[in-house]
Amino acid sequence: MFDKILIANRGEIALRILRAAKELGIATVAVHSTADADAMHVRLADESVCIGPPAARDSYLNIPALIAACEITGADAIHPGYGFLSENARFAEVLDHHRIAFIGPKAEHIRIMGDKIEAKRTAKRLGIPCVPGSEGGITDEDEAKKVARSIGYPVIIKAAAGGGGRGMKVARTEDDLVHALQTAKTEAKAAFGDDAVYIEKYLEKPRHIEIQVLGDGKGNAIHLGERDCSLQRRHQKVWEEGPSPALNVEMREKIGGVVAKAMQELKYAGAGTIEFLYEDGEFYFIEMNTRIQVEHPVTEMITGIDLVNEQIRVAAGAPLSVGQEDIHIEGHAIECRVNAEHPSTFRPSPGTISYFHPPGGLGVRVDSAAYQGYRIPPHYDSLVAKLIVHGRTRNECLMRLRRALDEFVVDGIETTLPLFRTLVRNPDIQNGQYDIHWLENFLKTGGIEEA
Amino acid sequence: MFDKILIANRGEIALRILRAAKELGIATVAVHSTADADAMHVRLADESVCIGPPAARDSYLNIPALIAACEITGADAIHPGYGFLSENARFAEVLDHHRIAFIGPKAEHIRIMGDKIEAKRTAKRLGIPCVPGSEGGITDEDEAKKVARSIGYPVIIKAAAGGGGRGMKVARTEDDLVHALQTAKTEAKAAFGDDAVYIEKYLEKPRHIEIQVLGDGKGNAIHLGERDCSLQRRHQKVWEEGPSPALNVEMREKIGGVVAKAMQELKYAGAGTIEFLYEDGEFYFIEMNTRIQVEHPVTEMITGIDLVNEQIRVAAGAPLSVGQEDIHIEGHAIECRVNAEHPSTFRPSPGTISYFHPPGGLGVRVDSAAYQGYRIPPHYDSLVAKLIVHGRTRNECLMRLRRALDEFVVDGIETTLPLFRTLVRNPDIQNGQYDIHWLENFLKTGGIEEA
Amino acid sequence: MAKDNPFDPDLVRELATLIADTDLTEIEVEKGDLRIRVARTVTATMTVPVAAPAASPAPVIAPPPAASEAATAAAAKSAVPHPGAVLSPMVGTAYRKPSPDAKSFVEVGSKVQAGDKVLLVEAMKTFNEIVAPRAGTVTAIYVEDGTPVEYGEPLLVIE
Amino acid sequence: MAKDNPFDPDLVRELATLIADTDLTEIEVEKGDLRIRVARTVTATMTVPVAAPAASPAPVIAPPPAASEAATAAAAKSAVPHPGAVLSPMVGTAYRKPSPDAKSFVEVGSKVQAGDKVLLVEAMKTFNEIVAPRAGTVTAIYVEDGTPVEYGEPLLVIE
Repeated sequence: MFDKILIANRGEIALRILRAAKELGIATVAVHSTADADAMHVRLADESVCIGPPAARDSYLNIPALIAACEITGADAIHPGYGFLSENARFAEVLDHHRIAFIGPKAEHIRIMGDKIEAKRTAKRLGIPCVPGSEGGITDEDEAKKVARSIGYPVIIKAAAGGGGRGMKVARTEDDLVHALQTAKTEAKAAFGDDAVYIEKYLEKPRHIEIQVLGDGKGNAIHLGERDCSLQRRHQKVWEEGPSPALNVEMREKIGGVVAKAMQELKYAGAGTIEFLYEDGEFYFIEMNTRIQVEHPVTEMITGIDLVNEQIRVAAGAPLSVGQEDIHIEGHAIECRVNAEHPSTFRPSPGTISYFHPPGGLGVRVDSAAYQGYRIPPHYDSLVAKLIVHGRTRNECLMRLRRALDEFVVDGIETTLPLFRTLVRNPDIQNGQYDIHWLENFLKTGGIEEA
Repeated sequence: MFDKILIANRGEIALRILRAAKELGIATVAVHSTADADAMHVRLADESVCIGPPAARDSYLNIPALIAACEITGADAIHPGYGFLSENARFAEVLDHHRIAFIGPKAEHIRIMGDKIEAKRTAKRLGIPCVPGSEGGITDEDEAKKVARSIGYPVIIKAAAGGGGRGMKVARTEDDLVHALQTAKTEAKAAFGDDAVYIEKYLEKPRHIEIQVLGDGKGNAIHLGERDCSLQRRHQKVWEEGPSPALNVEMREKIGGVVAKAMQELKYAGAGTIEFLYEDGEFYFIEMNTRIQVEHPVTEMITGIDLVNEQIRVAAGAPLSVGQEDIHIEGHAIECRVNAEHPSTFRPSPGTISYFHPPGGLGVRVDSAAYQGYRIPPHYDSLVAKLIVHGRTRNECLMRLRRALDEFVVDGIETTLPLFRTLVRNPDIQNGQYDIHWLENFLKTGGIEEA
Repeated sequence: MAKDNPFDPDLVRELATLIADTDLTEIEVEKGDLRIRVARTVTATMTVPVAAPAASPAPVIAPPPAASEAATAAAAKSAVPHPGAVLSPMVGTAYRKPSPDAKSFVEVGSKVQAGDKVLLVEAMKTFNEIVAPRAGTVTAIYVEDGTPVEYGEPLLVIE
Repeated sequence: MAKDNPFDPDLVRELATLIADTDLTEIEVEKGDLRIRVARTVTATMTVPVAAPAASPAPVIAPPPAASEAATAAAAKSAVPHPGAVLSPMVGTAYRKPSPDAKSFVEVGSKVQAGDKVLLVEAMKTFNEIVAPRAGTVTAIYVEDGTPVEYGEPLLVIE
């Protein structure tokens, strides 16, 4: 096992990693920019090193400074958290070169999954379902009909040479297709000088569902069920829950099995997430995140597995502490990302927290680096706290979330707590009936102001 | 289900009940003395009623005031918490008379278990193991030998007429017995004018182990495993954990089965605890508590069952939400009672909490009515917070407890946090090797000052 | 004042004076598309000396947790009562007259002697007499007939 | 004033003057799509005046969480450095001499010219020269040969 881990991150995830390391009896080094000298993880770490000025490129993204911090403290491993250098293949390689363990997957896998085309090609090769479509450009009507029939309507027709929405047409029936194909071809020809088009499955109201995986890097890999992260605003996840209200046990086991097998074949190491769009019982690969995710506590609450602990174990060469047969989904968990933002305009609200009182009691977990008197620096993201609530059923979880939100006090700054107090009382949310467009529509139609 | 519950208590248990009620969608009434006007549960309740001055007898023990508070608020049930009126059979009867539901067992069972002799007689009748001893007074040496042989050495000889330690002798062998019997008889004769003595099994280093039960009042009852509360100071529990480091699955199932069967026969309603001394593989009944206990979260953490929720359900006439087959002990939990007391002299330290920062993260639960700026009134008990930590193994739980204790900040008053930081690092505690005398000895020999 | 100035500094000064004269900590004024908000941090009534370590977060004033509206109610209740107030000795329902058809014991302006009945508080079907603790004039009555009252709640004022 | 400037610096200055003249800690002005907010933090040094409203829990001063001893270290580090201090531009190991057998670049009392080498900071096997930013006398040296240094840590003082 490692003797000393350097935490190359800040905020709640730095504290999360510090907790996991302490619980393993491993010494910790906190690194921080000058703006984060008073951060919670800095206060709690065994050692701390200031590595640069507030700008992330000069501190949390500064590879030489991180290596130097390892050198002067004798840290033998780095946990990158999420964001910053967590999916930087070169960083993993540089660490390897300096004989410092990178707590994350192999550089090769970071690189593959960081490249959209390569990631999709690899996913396909590993048997992970992708959005079905034509293999190449199509100009012939009969071929278009054949492809559309094979993938099922509705389909979307996109200029093969294009991008940015030009020449994109949706066809819901074969009749539509004939017309749409003509229009798309004409537009494509006009815009790009090439009338070849692609045909792809069109998803109208997909959910965002992602599968958590753990691998030991030697061919053993398991899945830990899914998280439903459909409630998003500008592609930022706001509310995550598991299990998904849209899946049943069979569907979970099927997609989980496919993903676990793929990760076994890849010999993936550590924690990772395969993100899908989900519609009408089918999964469509979006991308793979080769790091711990913000919403990982949802999975921890329903499986009892400490994901950061497993990451550290695997990076140190130990096997996973559990096998697939040990993973049982128990109850339901929801995470709310409480941001320092105005709850309806989402204007960032950095400043000093004049009062901080997190909720407690049964089934309530708060992951936060905030404390009373903490000044949120304006240089980084606006995440103040993650409130994660567990219940035996989704309904119990929602009721518990409601009371926990009502207990939570964060004064001195604006936060998105009022948004969550509204969401938890919304019938669509209560019924689990939402897709990736739901929250944007809700906000657009003044749902939060009305409440 | 009830429409409105009046919480006839204060402090963390009042908040605990409020949370359970909120999660069931039931309105809450907080009652409070003038000293508790700023209490957390008063702030969070739907309604609050001041019922009297600080002295408990005029407020929290004032039955007419509680009934009047129900009358003016329309509450249809009262939860008594622990202490105060929770084990007052007359209170349960008065409520019944006023058609207000008492969230607790039948008055009859409270009365039986509140009387030491009647409780032991009932326990015996129900097949619960008690301390073996002679049925009545003994004066004859041969009979004494026979009894001692049947219950096994060591035995304790007590004056039948006496009390307070006078005439008590321990015999470890048959030779001892002859001598001890003579001495005890002589002393008993001199002290009480009667030389008859009792002989009972003598427990030298027992543990305090208690079994949590739930009954529906109609003959269905289950057990939820044990809690080990051996770490006590002046008969006050300090640290409670479950499962007990001293029991294995077979022992748990055996004693649990005995107790559950007894509660079925009794038609016990709601939550209760059967307390035992435990030594050398045997259990000896001490008493039954017919209420929710301070340390109930330990059981909640390892079973996933919300005990207060079940109490409310049963009192409303609903069945238990779970059967014995649904109870699985998962992992390990430890509760530390953080008191407003000096950590080695235990001098109470009421006052204002100038900074309060509870720990968070995976597996950490804090049950506390404290908040920054809260003034702990000097009139009641000194419990500030219960820190409950769960881990997959006892070792993981201990490591997590250690890091949680290191994160916990309570300033402005003295607390017993430093005592727990010492205990969690103590080898005997880590090995689970302690009995009911361990903590007193540890404190007497300066264990806390040394650390 | 410059015409294109979007606000009037004198108005801000006036708001500042207002905020200082009153107990307020914040004033927000909105008219048409103009909105002005001024705030100030609560300052001294009593001084608490504290050592402020150089590197620690700036000391801040701790407001009470206020997630529930009940907080405000609780605060209002525990405000210091009028020195001549007669407080309820118990929880219950206050009555101003001995029976529904009867006249009220007292009205504002009534002169009372020490020991005169002024109200009843009913709890558990028992009517408890509230008597004047001293002679004087009833200058305020806080309860309607049939109002629920808490322990220590001001019922009326005798001066 | 430049027309396309999205705000008027003079206006901010005026607001700053206002805030300084009054008791306010915050002023917010909104007109049309323009919104300006100015605020100032009330600084406390040794004694902090605090209001104690009767009904709410007494406001208290927030000390930092101090469960870890690391807090003290962090506090010491972030103390305001000497105005003549030369700060480390990087994390690494400081060296006072070019090689183990060599003489130190400077000692306390040494006179230096701007651009003179005063220390080396090594990181990732690279030795980075620290040069005097100005002419003067070295009045303090905070690091021993081979000391680990953080970003922004004072290395020596030139006055």
